Amino acid sequence: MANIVQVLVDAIALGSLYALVALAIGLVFGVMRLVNFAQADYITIGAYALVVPTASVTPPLLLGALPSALMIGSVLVVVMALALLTERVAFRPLRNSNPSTLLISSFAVSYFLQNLVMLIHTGRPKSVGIGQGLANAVEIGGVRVPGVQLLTMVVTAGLLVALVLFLKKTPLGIQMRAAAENFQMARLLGMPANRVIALAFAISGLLGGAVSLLLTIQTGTLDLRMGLMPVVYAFFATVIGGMGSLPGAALGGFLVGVASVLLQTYLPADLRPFRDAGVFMMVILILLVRPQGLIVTSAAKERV
Amino acid sequence: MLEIRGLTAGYGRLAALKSVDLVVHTGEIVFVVGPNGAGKSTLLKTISGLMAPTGGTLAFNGEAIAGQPPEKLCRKGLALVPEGRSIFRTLTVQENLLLGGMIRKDKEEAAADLERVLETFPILKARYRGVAGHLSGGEQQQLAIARAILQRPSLMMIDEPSLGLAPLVIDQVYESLRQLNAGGLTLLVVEQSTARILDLASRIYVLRNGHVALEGAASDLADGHALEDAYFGYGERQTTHA
Amino acid sequence: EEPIKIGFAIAESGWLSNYDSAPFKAAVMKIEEINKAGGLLGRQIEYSVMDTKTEQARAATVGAQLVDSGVDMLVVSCDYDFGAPSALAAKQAGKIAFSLCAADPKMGVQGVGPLAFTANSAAQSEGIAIAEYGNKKMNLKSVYVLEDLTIEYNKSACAGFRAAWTASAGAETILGNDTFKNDDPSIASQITRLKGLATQPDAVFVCSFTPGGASAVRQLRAAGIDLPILANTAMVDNYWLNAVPGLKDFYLPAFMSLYGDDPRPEMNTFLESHKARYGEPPVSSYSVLGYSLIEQWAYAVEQAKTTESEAVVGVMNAFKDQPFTAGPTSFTDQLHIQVDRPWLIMKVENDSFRAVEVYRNSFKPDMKLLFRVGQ
Amino acid sequence: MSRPSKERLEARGVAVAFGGIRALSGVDLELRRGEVLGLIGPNGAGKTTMVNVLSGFQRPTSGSISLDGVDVSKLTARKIAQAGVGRSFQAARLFRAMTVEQNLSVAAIGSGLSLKAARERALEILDWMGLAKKADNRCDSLSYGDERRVSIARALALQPSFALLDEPASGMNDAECEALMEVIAELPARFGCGVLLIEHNMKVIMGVCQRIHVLDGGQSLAEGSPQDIQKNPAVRRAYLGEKAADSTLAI
Amino acid sequence: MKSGTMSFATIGRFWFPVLALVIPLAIIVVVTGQFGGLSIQRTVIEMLISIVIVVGLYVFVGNSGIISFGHATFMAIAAYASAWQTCCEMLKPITMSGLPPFLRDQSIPLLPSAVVSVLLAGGAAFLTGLVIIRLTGLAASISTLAVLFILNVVYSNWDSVTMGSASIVGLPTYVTAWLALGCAVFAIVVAYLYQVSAFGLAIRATREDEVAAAASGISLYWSRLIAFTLSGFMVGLGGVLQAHYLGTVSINSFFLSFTFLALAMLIVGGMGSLGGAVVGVVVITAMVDIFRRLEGGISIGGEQWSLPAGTQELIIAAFMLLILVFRKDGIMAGREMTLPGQEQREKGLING
Ligand SMILES: Nc1ncnc2c1ncn2[C@@H]1O[C@H](COP(=O)(O)OP(=O)(O)OP(=O)(O)O)[C@@H](O)[C@H]1O
Ligand SMILES: Nc1ncnc2c1ncn2[C@@H]1O[C@H](COP(=O)(O)OP(=O)(O)OP(=O)(O)O)[C@@H](O)[C@H]1O
Ligand SMILES: [Mg+2]
Ligand SMILES: [Mg+2]
Repeated sequence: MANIVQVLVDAIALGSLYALVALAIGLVFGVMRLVNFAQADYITIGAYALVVPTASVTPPLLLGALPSALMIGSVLVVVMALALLTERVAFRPLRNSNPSTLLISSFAVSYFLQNLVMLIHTGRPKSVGIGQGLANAVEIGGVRVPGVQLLTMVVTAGLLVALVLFLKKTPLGIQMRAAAENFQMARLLGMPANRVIALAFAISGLLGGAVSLLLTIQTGTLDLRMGLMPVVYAFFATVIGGMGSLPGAALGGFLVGVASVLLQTYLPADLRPFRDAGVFMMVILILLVRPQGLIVTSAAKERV
Repeated sequence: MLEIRGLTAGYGRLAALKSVDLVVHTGEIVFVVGPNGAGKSTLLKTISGLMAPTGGTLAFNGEAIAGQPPEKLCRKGLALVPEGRSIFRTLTVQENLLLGGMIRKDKEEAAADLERVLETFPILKARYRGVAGHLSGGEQQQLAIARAILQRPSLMMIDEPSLGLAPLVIDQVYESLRQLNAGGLTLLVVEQSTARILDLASRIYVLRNGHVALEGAASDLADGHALEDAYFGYGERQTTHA
Repeated sequence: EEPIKIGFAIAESGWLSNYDSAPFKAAVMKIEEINKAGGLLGRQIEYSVMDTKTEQARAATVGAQLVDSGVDMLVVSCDYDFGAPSALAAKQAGKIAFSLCAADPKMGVQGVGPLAFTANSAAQSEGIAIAEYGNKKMNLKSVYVLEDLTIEYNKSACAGFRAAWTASAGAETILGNDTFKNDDPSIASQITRLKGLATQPDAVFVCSFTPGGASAVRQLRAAGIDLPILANTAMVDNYWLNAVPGLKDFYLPAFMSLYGDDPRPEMNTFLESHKARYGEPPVSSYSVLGYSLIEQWAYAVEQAKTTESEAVVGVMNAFKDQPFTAGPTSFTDQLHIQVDRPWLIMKVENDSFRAVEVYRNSFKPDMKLLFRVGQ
Repeated sequence: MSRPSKERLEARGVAVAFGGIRALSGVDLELRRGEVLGLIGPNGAGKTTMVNVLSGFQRPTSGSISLDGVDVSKLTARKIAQAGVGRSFQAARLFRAMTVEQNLSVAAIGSGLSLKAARERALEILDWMGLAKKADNRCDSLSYGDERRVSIARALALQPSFALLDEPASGMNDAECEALMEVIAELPARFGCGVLLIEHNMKVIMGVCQRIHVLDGGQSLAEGSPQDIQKNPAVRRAYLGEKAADSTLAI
Repeated sequence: MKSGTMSFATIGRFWFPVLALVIPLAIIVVVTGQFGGLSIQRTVIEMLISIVIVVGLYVFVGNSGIISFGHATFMAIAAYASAWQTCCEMLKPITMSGLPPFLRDQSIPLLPSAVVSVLLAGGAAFLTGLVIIRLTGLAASISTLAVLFILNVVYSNWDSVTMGSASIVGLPTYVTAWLALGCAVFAIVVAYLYQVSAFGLAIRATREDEVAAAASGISLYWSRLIAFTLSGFMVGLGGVLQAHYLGTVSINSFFLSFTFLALAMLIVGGMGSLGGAVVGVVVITAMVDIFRRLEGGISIGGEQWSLPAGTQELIIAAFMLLILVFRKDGIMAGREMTLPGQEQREKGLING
């Protein structure tokens, strides 16, 4: 039945968007024990960089006016720079603090950035028409897949593989995990540990920029809180997937996305408003059954 | 090789090192002993750049190194095995060892060193792909030492190498340190107990309360009395060293 | 003589400031016009503004502070949730509270008290107007309803739509209902359900607001759904049309047109005065509600010959299609919101909203519908 | 101070495997009240794993643990602690932001005392161990040696029938080791408990243990009196090395 | 140390950490009541209510070391329960038609309704805790966040009972500065007695080291469940106060931004101590108030001068970051208020 296939495609498409965000959250968590809520604002600011910063509700395009390759590149660079800046200013001085302090500092960063955008752009949603062509659906064997969603799936899969290989196989990746775990020891072994950790933020910025573009192409709108829900979902995703495991984060992202679409599709109409409650109950259930998450790396198990 | 003059360092208001003078000549094995809280670990941390000294001078191969970051000093040939198994617990044994040789340019020699180290510490070979955090206490200690060896430094500093090691392994570790020393490695080692070190040491420093309470050639201290007195703080600072 | 004082407890920062600022500017414009024309009851009007920061606790505090400072009437935020705390403060001091554009009937006798009013029409009325217009004037025979559950306003608009559509075309011609949340990044599964219907509807009614509403429209069109889309008033004004370049067949009820083609001359006069006063047209067509708010209250004060609340409310409750700039206005002692003020139906063409015609709904919501009892 | 009542802590045929690694395979061990039993063996022999099994932190893959003949293999670590098995850790694992006295009080509360009684017991033990002066110090300001002593004291505050001590003397100098030996030697008499002592420092082991159990590669290699063990050629080969064996023989 | 022989000084020393918090609060209430304007008096009430909430949050978060995002849930439960019992007799039958008749058609007196609401919050916390407190660390935190979202989804769509995402308006507003002060003092005393009790000691041990706590015979589960329930009661009280101070209840005011603000207050003050919780509330409230006034405009030497709207939030965020960067453990850094001279001994919490 084409319909079931269609539902699955919808589910996987949403799942891969969440998975992409979860990769960024999971990566930074792995490196700093930081659950970075400001990732939401990386996404938002990346999208707002497409238009001229002004209070006007119909701002002219800024980066969005560039040819597409250049536009993509410059949005990624902007978000990477932002991620690096926040790392330098807010997170580096707090290295080795406990996770709750780090978490709250990321709230503070997020609150700051969100209000900064509000001050510059006002809180009124804006719109951008980039990538209209990509937004259109393509029919593959009777199944409709919007171009952006196809792109999201491809980008997510590609980045997941690349990141896992990078962390497991390349010396730089191993250094990153080492610096993440024991910063002083890493320095004693000659690593430029600060730069190595900053690199993880740069990558999270890159992922954030990618999400900015994909989301903007999909929705055509800019909003202060556009990054929030994807990041909240990603936050859940990384935990149910297994903190510290990138494939776990991606898996978690898929799960919450798929659950959300399936509930939306198959719940009776009067229960549909409670869709999200279902997703969150699933999160709690998974954690009760597997408190460490679905994919537990052997490294995550502490021995007594 | 290493020359320390009037070194002071501390934690906040607490002065852990109060004017320490210490010299390590190329090719020596120098031991630092002393009771708990004497400042031994602080001394090594300060030399390696983990802590900034508050006063005094530090020279390594004639160059002033006070205030330089550890990653830079490492590249100059200084290695430290810190107190208490500073291994990367979430990484595998293999990855830990790889990080030891990371900054080396001579990749072939590094590979040969790896072979040799794995022979010295067979347990590491057995656990090669296992997570380092799951090793037993003594195994972790062996890993930390092995990793430092792979750094191929010119001066290796070890904080309590025998911690948690089985007696037989202590013998092995000291034996391999002796061999490395014979191969040109200079060593600065902190130990708790004086029992095993006399036949290995070129010179010994006794640190107490952040001061050097005694320094001397191992041969001069062999009878043990002066050493014990200095250790437990009977009598004044003395130098048996001519 | 002592000036008359009006207090504004509105959001100058936070997300609600987007909704409050345009009607506020227009209200100020009206105050200035009155003052220039000699004032109200021969007295000048003074006004003071305090920022609620889009926080309920702040709204209560600044409401109390303004009332304390002796205002004769309190203008409150464009939203029941954030306006009510200030309105309650006014109620305690026996002052009239008038919301700039709350679309919830609770901003009135039942929800706050007999001294609370709003300048807007009930959200239900938007849904009713576009439902009737779609069925009767556009000849649409069936619809599909896509409801944004994020805020109550949309639920009310959808409730109005369903009630009016059922009344005029029968319940069975609503081919389906689905829901989404404003911040859902994708409505793919809703689209799949719509496309999977045995018979496609003649139109889709989307009750939502930007940005989620714009995003939904973009995704509908991108999925190749070219059906006419009906929407509620919150989707008015051109600013979001970039999100769906080349949008066609999109209809909604509006207060007025900002683009000079409003069939009602008083609207164009308002537009011109706004341009003259501020150097630009209003950012939002909600603006006219703020203008009209002052107009309505001032008229009632003139009639009552006092700013004394009881007397003024007495006059206002007797309004029956009283002609004001925003349109004929009626209040009763039970209802302090408009339920059948005529709407300007607008449609999108060439990337801009265009006035189509003024339409007044015939279906009148009862109290049950207005308070969504048993829905 | 009420006296513990349990007589025997027994491990029967305990095996533990981590994936392919067999940390313990079929070890029998019996700890009796009133004795100090040494547990020695090369690094990675499975000593810490054995303590983890005995204290409920590690489920054995097979085999069982019993307290006075009652099987406790299925109990959680907390239940086993409350049943009278106290332990210290290879790393001290103190409650760092709390005072020394509070560290002990926690364990005393865990054994079922009221807050007031717990505090009294804590002070009593600290007094006995010569740590009374440090009672109100926060643990993150302690020296390494004091940390180790506090961690032993905390295990005792549980009023255990059996105290399992994992390398209590590591990082201590000779004089401190001797002081510690006195403390350990006195435990059975003073607290009426049995002590399982893991240590690589042979002076300490030989000085205080009545019996010694040797593990190697997860299996029991030997058990006997200190003298027997010291002379045992297999133990010398696997663990002591000639040097250590000889130097401790001299005592 | 029998109570009969407990000297005045000992009692004084035992209660000092509480008195050092409570007395300044009382002074603030008296002084602002006498000399302050309406707006400052209202700020003080808001601050005192925040103290009830943040101290309640502290009882779990501070003592267990587990961040909870879920406490706004229990506040919401209490606030709504109180609204159902006391609010708007006229509107209730229309807009909350789904309520059971005994609630729908009558109002319940204020005191019993408040008590019932608080009990309900505590009960809800207990039931939630039964399920999710099995989890530790981040998994527990995330589950509490999930609980927050679940309640938000349910309450914003359960239209016939909660009026959906709309506010319930018109609750009796009986919260005065003195009542708020009384509740804040009550919360502080309860939190203090709890933390110096055996339960408090046990849970703080689990915060420091779960493994060592288990080896000391401490149950992670029960000690945390007790703290979670107690703190559920306390934030429930905060929820009732908030509802009857504002006169309105709306589910969105018990959601993310509120949760972040409450946590930020706790962590800026220092989540390791009761003093930190209170000081955090006072400092953040004061900062917000000052910058809000600057935004509103002040006159300096006849010149009207003001910050652009929205800068207050930026400054507060920057200020929070600065505190975290320069004092990782918050302003109080895990210490309680101590008498001068007592400080150097690095005492822990219990002085009795
Ligand atoms: N991180 C720290 N913060 C504060 N004080 C410290 C810190 N580390 C060490 N100290 C103090 O500094 C002094 C010297 O400590 P150091 O660790 O150098 O001694 P040590 O000789 O290595 O002792 P040990 O034999 O126990 O390892 C001690 O008084 C110790 O308490
Ligand atoms: N969780 C685990 N996963 C994998 N291997 C483990 C784990 N725990 C222990 N091991 C292995 O089991 C063996 C026994 O470890 P154990 O810690 O019991 O040794 P030990 O006798 O205490 O050694 P030491 O004297 O060095 O402390 C070791 O080889 C260790 O690598
Ligand atoms: Mg040391
Ligand atoms: Mg061990």
